[in-house]
Amino acid sequence: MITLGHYLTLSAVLFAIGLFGVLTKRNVIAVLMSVEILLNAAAIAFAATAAYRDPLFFSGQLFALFIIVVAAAELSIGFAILLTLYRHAGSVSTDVIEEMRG
Amino acid sequence: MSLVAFAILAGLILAGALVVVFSSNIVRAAVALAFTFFLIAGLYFMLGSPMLAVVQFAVNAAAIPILTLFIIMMTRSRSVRPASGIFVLVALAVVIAFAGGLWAYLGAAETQVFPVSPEGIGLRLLSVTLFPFEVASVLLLLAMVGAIVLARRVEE
Amino acid sequence: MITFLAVVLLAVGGMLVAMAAPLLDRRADVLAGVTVAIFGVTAIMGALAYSERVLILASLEAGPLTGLALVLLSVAGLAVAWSGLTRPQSLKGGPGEFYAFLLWGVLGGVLLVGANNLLLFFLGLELSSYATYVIAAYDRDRRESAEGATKYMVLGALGSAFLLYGFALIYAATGSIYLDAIRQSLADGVPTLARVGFALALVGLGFKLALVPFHAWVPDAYQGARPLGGAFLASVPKIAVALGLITLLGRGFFPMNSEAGGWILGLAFLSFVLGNLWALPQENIKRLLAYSTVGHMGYLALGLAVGGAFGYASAGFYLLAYLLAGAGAFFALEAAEAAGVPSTLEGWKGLGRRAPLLAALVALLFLSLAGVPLLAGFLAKLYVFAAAAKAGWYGVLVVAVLTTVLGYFYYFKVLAAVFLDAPKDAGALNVSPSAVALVFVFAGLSLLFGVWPGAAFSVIERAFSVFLGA
Amino acid sequence: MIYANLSYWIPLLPFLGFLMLILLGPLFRGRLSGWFATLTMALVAFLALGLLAEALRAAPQWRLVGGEVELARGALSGFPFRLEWPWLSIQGEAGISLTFYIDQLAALVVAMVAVASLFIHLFSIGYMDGEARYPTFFAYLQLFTAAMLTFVMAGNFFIALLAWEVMGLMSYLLIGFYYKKKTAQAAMKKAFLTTKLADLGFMLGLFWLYKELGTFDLATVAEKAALLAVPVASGIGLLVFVAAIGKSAQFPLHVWLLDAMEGPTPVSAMIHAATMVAAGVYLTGRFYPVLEQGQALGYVAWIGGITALFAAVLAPAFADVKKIMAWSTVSQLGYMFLGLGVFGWAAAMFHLLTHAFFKALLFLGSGSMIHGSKTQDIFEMNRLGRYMPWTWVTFAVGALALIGVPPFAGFWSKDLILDVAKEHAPVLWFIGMVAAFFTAFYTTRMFVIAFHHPSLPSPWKAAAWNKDCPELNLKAGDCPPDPAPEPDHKPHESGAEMIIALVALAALSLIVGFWGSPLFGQSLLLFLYPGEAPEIIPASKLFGGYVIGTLVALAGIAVAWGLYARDPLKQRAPLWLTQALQRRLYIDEFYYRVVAEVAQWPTKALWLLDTYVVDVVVDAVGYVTMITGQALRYLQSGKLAVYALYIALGALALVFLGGARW
Repeated sequence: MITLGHYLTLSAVLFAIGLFGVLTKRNVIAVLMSVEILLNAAAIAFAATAAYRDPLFFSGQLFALFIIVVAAAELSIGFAILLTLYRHAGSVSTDVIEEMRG
Repeated sequence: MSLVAFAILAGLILAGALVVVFSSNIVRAAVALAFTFFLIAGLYFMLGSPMLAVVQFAVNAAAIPILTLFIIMMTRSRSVRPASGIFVLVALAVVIAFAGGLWAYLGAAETQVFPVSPEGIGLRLLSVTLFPFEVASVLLLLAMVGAIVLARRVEE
Repeated sequence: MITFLAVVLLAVGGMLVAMAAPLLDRRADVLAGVTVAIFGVTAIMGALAYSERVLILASLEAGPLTGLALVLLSVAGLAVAWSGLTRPQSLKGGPGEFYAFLLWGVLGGVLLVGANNLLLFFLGLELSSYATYVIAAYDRDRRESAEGATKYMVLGALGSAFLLYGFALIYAATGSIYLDAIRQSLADGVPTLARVGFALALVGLGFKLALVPFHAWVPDAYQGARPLGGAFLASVPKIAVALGLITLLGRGFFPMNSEAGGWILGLAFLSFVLGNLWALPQENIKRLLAYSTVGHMGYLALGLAVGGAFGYASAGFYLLAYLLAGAGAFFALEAAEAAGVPSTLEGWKGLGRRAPLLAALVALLFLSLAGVPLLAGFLAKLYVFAAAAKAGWYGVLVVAVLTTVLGYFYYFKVLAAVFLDAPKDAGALNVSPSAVALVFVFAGLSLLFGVWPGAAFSVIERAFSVFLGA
Repeated sequence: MIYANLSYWIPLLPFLGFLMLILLGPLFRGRLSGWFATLTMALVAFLALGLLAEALRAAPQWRLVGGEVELARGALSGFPFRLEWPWLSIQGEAGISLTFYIDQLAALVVAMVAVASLFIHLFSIGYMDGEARYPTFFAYLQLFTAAMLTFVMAGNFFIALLAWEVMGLMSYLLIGFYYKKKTAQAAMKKAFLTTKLADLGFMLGLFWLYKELGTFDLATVAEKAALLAVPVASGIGLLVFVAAIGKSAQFPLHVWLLDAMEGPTPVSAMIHAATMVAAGVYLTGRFYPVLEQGQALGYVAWIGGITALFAAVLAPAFADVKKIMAWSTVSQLGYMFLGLGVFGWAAAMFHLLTHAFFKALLFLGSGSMIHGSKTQDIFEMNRLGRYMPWTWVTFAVGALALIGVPPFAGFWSKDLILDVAKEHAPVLWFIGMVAAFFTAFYTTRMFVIAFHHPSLPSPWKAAAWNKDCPELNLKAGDCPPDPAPEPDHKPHESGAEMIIALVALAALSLIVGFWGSPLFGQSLLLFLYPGEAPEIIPASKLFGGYVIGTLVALAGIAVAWGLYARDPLKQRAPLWLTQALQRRLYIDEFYYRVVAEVAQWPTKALWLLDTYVVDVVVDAVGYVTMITGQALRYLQSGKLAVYALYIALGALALVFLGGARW
């Protein structure tokens, strides 16, 4: 049988993969895509917990719903900021955001 | 049986995510992301929440990858230069340690899934969760206005 | 009920401002005025809501802590809106919409402090963060702004993801997202999963609070934003998240307060040591203030780590003192930049001769930040250190006191440039009187609370004892 | 209790006045700022007198029965008045609260300060007219008054110390009001260094006191003083007394007061005669229980006696009216310490009160003389009695009060001090009597020369030009004496505000002495009587002292009159003596030398240590810190991925720490 542990493990591994993407990607769009994976990993954990442990209130399912909404909003703001960056730098590679340092 | 289904689904999800993370072609990564999210919708079906699955499909598996593709086109991003080797190794080490740490703390043995109908979710959404629901609407409005303000061209 | 009205006022006010903005393209000052008025009203409502004890729509806890947040956040928002009045058309792209983000950002902060469940907490935090991302990117004519905002937004999304995953693990461990239920569940023993969950949530919160090692975005975002936006960045998210962390610690995670305190202490220690060291060699004043913020948040977190009514109250007073002096310093930068002085040590040379009043106020604010007696910053440090001493952390205390000396060094470096160096351009500066008035109020309040902390401190302390008693 | 409950407005009003004037100064045109400040002070004086009236009613009533003091009625409830606000609170520790404590003495001195300050403000309206920084002057005056009132009302010594420092700061700023003059700069520096050095004693004494008794509270300290060990109490008492010596310009720290006359005359009247310098006496009075416990009162008495004589002897060698008055102030303050030291606590405070009025009067009178005659040199003043009748009358009242001629105020209080001294220390009584003779002498000399002689060539002025002035450590040319007025200058009477102020103070100088005199049953002394040790001498024993005192005063007047009425310019004392007196017995120069020399010893001694050890260590610490700061900058590389890695590493650490129980 599938247990809650299966789902949680899946979400943990997914989170780790997403985190790896955030750390290694050299394009800000790709980094944001990896962040989306992170958010989905959290959503899976919420939904699974709700399904197994919270039959009365299933708050986790609602939480997962809200995560989807929030992820969309986050991405739209992120992309808008990227556009302003692109106007200045002509690129959205992480190389172009290394001017301020120290 | 369902364990086999889960294993296949999970394997595909992880494979999709790995493609997103490792592909040096950003368009391919975006498509893989859509694929991954689509499969996650399947996961929600298995968890007995068709409502969540549908929303996941509509927003995460369809809208977001399309948005991503748009922005990829607008910024003329094609390929992603891979990170330098040493950094990849460091990141890998961190991630493995992190995943190992998390995994050690996970593990729960419940087997019974309690399905939730869309009506159930809807009722709950508009009763106990009404306040966060309204807040989410403000959040979306903010994102919309923010995106417009930042992205629109200024006539000089 | 008053709290609810204030929340509605902020949300609806933001919508109206956003809708009116395209129509009033050339009259952004009208919208700024409206925003100032709304914040004035909500600040008063916050004071009135101080004695309220209700649960609004099963989600928002209206109590003294929410009232306190409403007052502090509204004052911060009001000041930023007022500062925007001095150059209404200089906010390129959307001079009017800017105020909608102020209102929504403050709204998010209030919600996260008042949340009785993780969902509303998360949404409030995101609302506040998104407003901050937009404000950080608002100066879109400057490349620095885009660069700083990009880093801030991407790393912020990462921080949020950690927070969210932490919440998910807490939910998995306790089976509820409601803080009261979580506390009851944890009272029987804290499962490892919940402990890890809280640790991950702390990553996200530490990010917003700019604690080391989650601080790296701070200098870039502050340098990129306009000083006006810097003032917002330095005040609203800090107040909201610090008080929100107290909500979590005091309400939901009370049974694991001592170990959580240990983690926060570690972050605090790193922050005030490294933040102050980083600030030492800075030449750009915005960057210098950014690193010093990291240090200040370290001292603040020291109070949070101690916990209890006195620890929280000391952190609360620190917030107040930092709001006044830190945001005040950014308003001074804004006033100077509006008059054409770049925010660098080089540009500020001889400011004392070019704009004596502004320079004198800057001196007050920086001295308060450095922690000179008779200014609020000194007492704030004193209270936090007293809390640490009560907790028996003498080793940490010694290091904390030593690092304040570093603060003296770099703040005085700026003041020395302002007062002792000869200006390159000797002409008197034409500083906007309303901008100076704002700085004056912040400096004056720093002095007032430095000389007369009793009333403010007891109001704050009572808020926390009532909150903890509940 | 109305006034007691409102008493916090007494220091607050002038403070608000200060804020108004300093912030909105440019908006106050012409004399408006002066009138504004004076009105504030009128309000304060009204409140202060109301407070005094309430204190008189509520204080315990004593009466004299057959030479013994006995209690007629105890204090009404709520007396001494006490107002308290929490200030610095630290949980678990006793915080410092802002306390106002108004007992008999505080009520009296508050009223004295407020009334004297009111008239000095009024006088300044005319005197300072046309000055460049007119509003600033009044702003400073207001802040000084606020600080002085806070000091007097302070219920704990910590607040008193803060107010004491603010007073010192205002004194410093006002001495240097004409900051462009080299002499003013040097004088402000001298005053600052001398009093600051002395203030260290106050601070050290206070911290020691806090360590011993765990409180700064004035009433508690008075109660618990008896618990202190004798050496400890004398240590604390003497440390604080050092600060009092500095503030009240007593020998050997008297050097700054004479040069403080560089400030505007109303400032000299207010700060350097009537109020601030008396703060040292007041403070010593407040520390009386500690000093008594420490058996250290003898030092107080001797310092006072020596100063009283020393200053009175030096005064006749000066020609500058303000400097003569300054010596007189030093001398009179010496009397007060003498009184304190011989258990004449109430008598000393009585003299504090009377002196404030007649010395303010004399200073304002000399201000009026200077204003009318355009010179400070008494020899250059041209028969002022003819041209300035009001000034003449009022100055005469002040002079008689200072000399101690019955029935003027100074007579009753000074003779009382000397009577107490006779009981306890006959030698000091004798010294005091000699000083009284000289007091009469220099006062009469000044009066006769300034008011009754035509303008004369000033005997020492020509010699002073282009000479260096060692008492300020200045080089030749930096401190020329004020230029003489034009030969045909006609003195004129001063304006109405100034005259009103003079007349009011003259009236007070006449009246206020009666309050403590046997004619009115010594009611002031009985009001102040603290109930224990300090004595009240019954009227029957006082008569002999009165006769001797009056005779000595009259003798002084007669001798001075005889010498100076006809031929004031004749050099009578040997020239070397005159010169020595004018150089202030070389004490100031000695200090400058000593300071210059002593300052080099540690420098020389520490030079090696400094160069080879301290410098290296300090440099190394600074260097390492800076290097660390610089090195840390590399961590902040600007790379997004690196920043994200920090977050991930932080998360990793927290996850493992979170998982591991600790």
